[in-house]
Amino acid sequence: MTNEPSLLDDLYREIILDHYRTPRNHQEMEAPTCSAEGANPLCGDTVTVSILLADGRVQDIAFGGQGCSISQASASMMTEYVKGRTVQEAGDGARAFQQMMTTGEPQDLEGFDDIDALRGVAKFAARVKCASLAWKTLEQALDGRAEPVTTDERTESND
Amino acid sequence: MTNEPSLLDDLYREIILDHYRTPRNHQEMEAPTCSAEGANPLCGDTVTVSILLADGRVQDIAFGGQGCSISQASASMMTEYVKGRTVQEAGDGARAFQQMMTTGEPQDLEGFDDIDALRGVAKFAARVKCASLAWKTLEQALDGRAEPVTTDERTESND
Amino acid sequence: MTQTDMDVQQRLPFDLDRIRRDFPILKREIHPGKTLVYLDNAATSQRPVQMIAEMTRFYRDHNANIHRGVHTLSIEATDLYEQARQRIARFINAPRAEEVIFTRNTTEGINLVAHSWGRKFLQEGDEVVITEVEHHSNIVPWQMLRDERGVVLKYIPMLPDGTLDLDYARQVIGPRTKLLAVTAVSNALGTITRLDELIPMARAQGALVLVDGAQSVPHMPVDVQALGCDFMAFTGHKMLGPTGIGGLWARMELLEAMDPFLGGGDMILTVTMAQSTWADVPAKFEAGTPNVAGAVALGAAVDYLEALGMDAVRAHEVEITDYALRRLGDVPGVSIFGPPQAQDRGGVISFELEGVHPHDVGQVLDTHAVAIRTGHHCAQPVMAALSVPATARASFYIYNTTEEVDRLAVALEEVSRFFGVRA
Amino acid sequence: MTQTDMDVQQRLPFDLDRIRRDFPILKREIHPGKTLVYLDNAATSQRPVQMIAEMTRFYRDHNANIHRGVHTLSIEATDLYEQARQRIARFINAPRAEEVIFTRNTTEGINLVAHSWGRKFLQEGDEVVITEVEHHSNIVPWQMLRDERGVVLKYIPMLPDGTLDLDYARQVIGPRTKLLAVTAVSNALGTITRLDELIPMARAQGALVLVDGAQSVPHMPVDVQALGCDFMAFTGHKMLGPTGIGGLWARMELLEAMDPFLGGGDMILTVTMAQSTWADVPAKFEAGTPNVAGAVALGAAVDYLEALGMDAVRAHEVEITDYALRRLGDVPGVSIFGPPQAQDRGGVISFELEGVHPHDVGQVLDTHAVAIRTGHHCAQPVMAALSVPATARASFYIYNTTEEVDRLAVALEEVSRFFGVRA
Ligand SMILES: Cc1ncc(COP(=O)(O)O)c(C=O)c1O
Ligand SMILES: Cc1ncc(COP(=O)(O)O)c(C=O)c1O
Repeated sequence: MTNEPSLLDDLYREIILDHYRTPRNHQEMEAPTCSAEGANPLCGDTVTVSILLADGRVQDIAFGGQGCSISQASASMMTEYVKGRTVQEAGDGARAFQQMMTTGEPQDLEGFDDIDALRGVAKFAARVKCASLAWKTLEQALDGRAEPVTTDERTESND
Repeated sequence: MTNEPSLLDDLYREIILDHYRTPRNHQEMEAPTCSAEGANPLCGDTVTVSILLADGRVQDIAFGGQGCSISQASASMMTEYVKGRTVQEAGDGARAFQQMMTTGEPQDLEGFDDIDALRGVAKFAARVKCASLAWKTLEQALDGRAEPVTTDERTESND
Repeated sequence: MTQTDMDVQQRLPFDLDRIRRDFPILKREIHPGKTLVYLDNAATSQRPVQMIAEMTRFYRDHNANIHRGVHTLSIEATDLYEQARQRIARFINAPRAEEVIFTRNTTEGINLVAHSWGRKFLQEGDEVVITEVEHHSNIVPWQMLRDERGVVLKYIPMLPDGTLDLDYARQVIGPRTKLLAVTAVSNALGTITRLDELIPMARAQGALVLVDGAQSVPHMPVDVQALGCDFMAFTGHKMLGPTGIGGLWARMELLEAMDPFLGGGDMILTVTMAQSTWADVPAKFEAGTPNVAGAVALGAAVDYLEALGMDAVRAHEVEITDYALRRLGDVPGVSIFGPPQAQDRGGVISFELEGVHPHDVGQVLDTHAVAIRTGHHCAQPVMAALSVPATARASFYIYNTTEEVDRLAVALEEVSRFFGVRA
Repeated sequence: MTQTDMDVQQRLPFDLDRIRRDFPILKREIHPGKTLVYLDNAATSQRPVQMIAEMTRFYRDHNANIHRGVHTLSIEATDLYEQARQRIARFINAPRAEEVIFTRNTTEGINLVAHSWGRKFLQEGDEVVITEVEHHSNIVPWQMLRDERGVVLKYIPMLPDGTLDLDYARQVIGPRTKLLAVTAVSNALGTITRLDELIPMARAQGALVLVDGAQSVPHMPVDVQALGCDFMAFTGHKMLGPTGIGGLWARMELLEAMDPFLGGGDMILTVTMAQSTWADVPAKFEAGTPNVAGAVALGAAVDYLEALGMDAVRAHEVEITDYALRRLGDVPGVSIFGPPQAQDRGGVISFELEGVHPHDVGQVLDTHAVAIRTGHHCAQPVMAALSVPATARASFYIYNTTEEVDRLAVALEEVSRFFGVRA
């Protein structure tokens, strides 16, 4: 419940700060197959996800937006994970990520090693929705739905 | 503020209980010159006052209604006081009574000796409006106004 | 203690001495040598030290505003607030914690429904059915809605024994009925209403049901799912909790469909100068800084009641009410209103004493340190139906003893003597 | 203590050590060896033991429901509740105690005006003017009224320095303006609005004025008569009081003319199944059992503030804000929003730290036990006007010291280091 100083390293693992400072796939995409915008108005976090699909695979992915280190690092890591995978695998990843945020348990999924660094966020109720935003926006983009995603669900977070 | 048992005798002076058990002028009047109805819906007290005026004097007065001992005794004593007096004197009595309820001070008024027994009511915020109802209704009857009186003023009572 | 008293005491389902120690006010000498006998529980209960301690602990250790805070105190305060919501939801067996909206009291909960559901979903000519035994809180909001929206307001009358006229109910609840709003227990008479009959009648007509749980949630096991109602309002101060906090439970689909109630901080998702959008339930209905400490302390009150067990709480009240019905029935000049059997009542006894106005009864009892309520009990229509200006009302809770009932009875005899009603 | 610090400490108008002893939470070690630095006072203040004690005393010694009770506890509770109303009325120099309505919080007070005054007296096309620096509580209720009633909602924009555009105000406040609703102090930026200019503008057009006093009543002398406003809403939890209690002051003629707000017990004079009539002000607006203990405890909070003296409270905040503006201004990467001079602000400083999102600033400060708020502060339009997603905000109160400001400043330097923003 409380933020012990020692926990801080759990939250801000070096690899997270690295993704925050040097985000991967943080660019615009000319002609995406599908895309979605996510926002967390209470925090001011925004994420856009653009995807180029071909043969049921994510050929390319890009993200934009602004927000805290957790939301931006999570988006960056998400793009690395998703790139080259099938739509099915991307969806599995999004579900596994949610699972990790809810339970704090490691997820046994190929390619999730770096992402495991975000597991410490589960201990920070106020930050879970920062980390989740990119993944929810990913799901929305893949669903081809157009409405903006929000992560304002009180049940999941106290932020 | 509190109801000390010793205060009880201040409230229920023998003369008050006597007026309650044997109310004076508690009857109907055939053809009053003026009359008024008073109610205190929060307590369920009601008082009607009927007056026969001639030559600027209260020739006859009657009251009806139901309520607690304080409201009924006060009505009974009020009729005894008012009977035979001028309209001016009746109004002076009503004002003196209000004054007595607000300050708890004796009132130097001819014919107020018995009524002084109600002075103890001033210590019982919750009962002041019971005692005042008859007098307010009297004033209303004399004003010749038709609207019913109420004593629901939070400022004057906490009942 | 009299012999009868001891017999009953032994059958009482829990340790009264231990419970009474948790309520220091019960030791107060209201007048020299005269210890408080608190029999005004239908108005508000007393508070156990555990609840007060929880509130103090919140203010001394965890105090912060909730939601959106990233600092430790704010996270703790938010957790405590949401945990209280969960405990209260479990207490009434709500399917989801988010279905419990924190309100100030029962009254605000009912007004919230009238405002956010009624003004959105009721058309001119739609019918709302209430009953003649309702507290003003479950009458006035519907009259206001009627006057504003042309809704038709009907009611189920009361029979002379204080129960509702169920035959009449079957006629008045019809295809145009959109809502039945009914109390679980009458605060003025103690009558337990027949929700088992009334709720199915309303549902058969496709109407929703709001239950005023102000007098049931504190006193007996309440299960909103078993009842089959749609809304349930209740109040913390009658169930060992602090003042200024209560709850409204409603089914999630309804809460989602309803308009917001008050506008402001915490109930929004986005605000621009042009337009706003709403947060999810329950936040949508909790504008502004809520009574955080009050909610947390209500959680502690619920824990206290759960530790006793609501079946035991109810059993205690039936025992003591049964005792009181017999004991007061023996006092010369006392007549008791409402159902004759303790089983058919909450722990409430409304009565009159021949020849003495209720106000005077209450006043003289107070000199014996016996606290009862006198007046219309915010149920003027009940008074009108009984043709009395007011009643005297004694009402019980977990800490009351048969000894206290005896003190009430003895004091009533003295009241009669004082007013010279009996030789 | 640094030298600067000691200089300032000596000029502070009251005995901080003594005051801090009244707030035990300030001794809490949030993390081992790290004592709380509470700088989230604009969200809610901490509570002195005196307030908590008053509330405990109420529950342990005088607890009862108010009004209509003839027994000792009820009379005592009623007296304490009404005395609190008088103390609060005196605190804001209200002409009459009955003009103070007890509400849950500022938000409810503003909604009450929108509902009971707005829906009765505003016609389609009438104009309500607000400002771009309002808290959501003073925006959303008016948007809801606009959407329901076709009232026109206009606003006075904010200039880049966080003050209001008074030239624009002179244009937007016109003959169709029926109400100006404006905050006394912006909670997001600290700006003290120019009520001395704005209120006369509105009055000259015959408009009424509602002042959101949530951030002024706790922090500076407030006199509703001197201001010349018509409504003033404020909240107890920001002024040492408990959660769940606040006040709305309004002029008596307005309160008398307004419709009731919530319907139920205590706000009626008579109820029949057919029709009800309303009680006098303030009861008309206080339906149901109020937060009695909360009101009484708010009275104690007001006593505490009055004993310090509101001039001294304000002087302390100016000192500490002045110190903080300079101290934070020296921290590399910090930029401060809002007016540059402490005199033009409440004790609120909103800022950003270059290269670090406010959420991360708040999170890392928390590991230093420094509690600040991050986010939009329920003022999304202010964020939009500043083109920032959120800000970090430190806000002060009577117990804060310059030493605590130093701890904030040092911690901010560590935040920059942690995120590698500066070498
Ligand atoms: C300026 C202002 N107005 C209104 C409010 C709302 O106060 P409450 O949440 O107590 O209703 C606040 C508190 O955040 C505020 O700062
Ligand atoms: C049956 C019933 N309904 C509603 C209420 C109103 O409760 P509150 O005053 O807490 O809103 C009461 C309390 O007197 C009650 O007994």
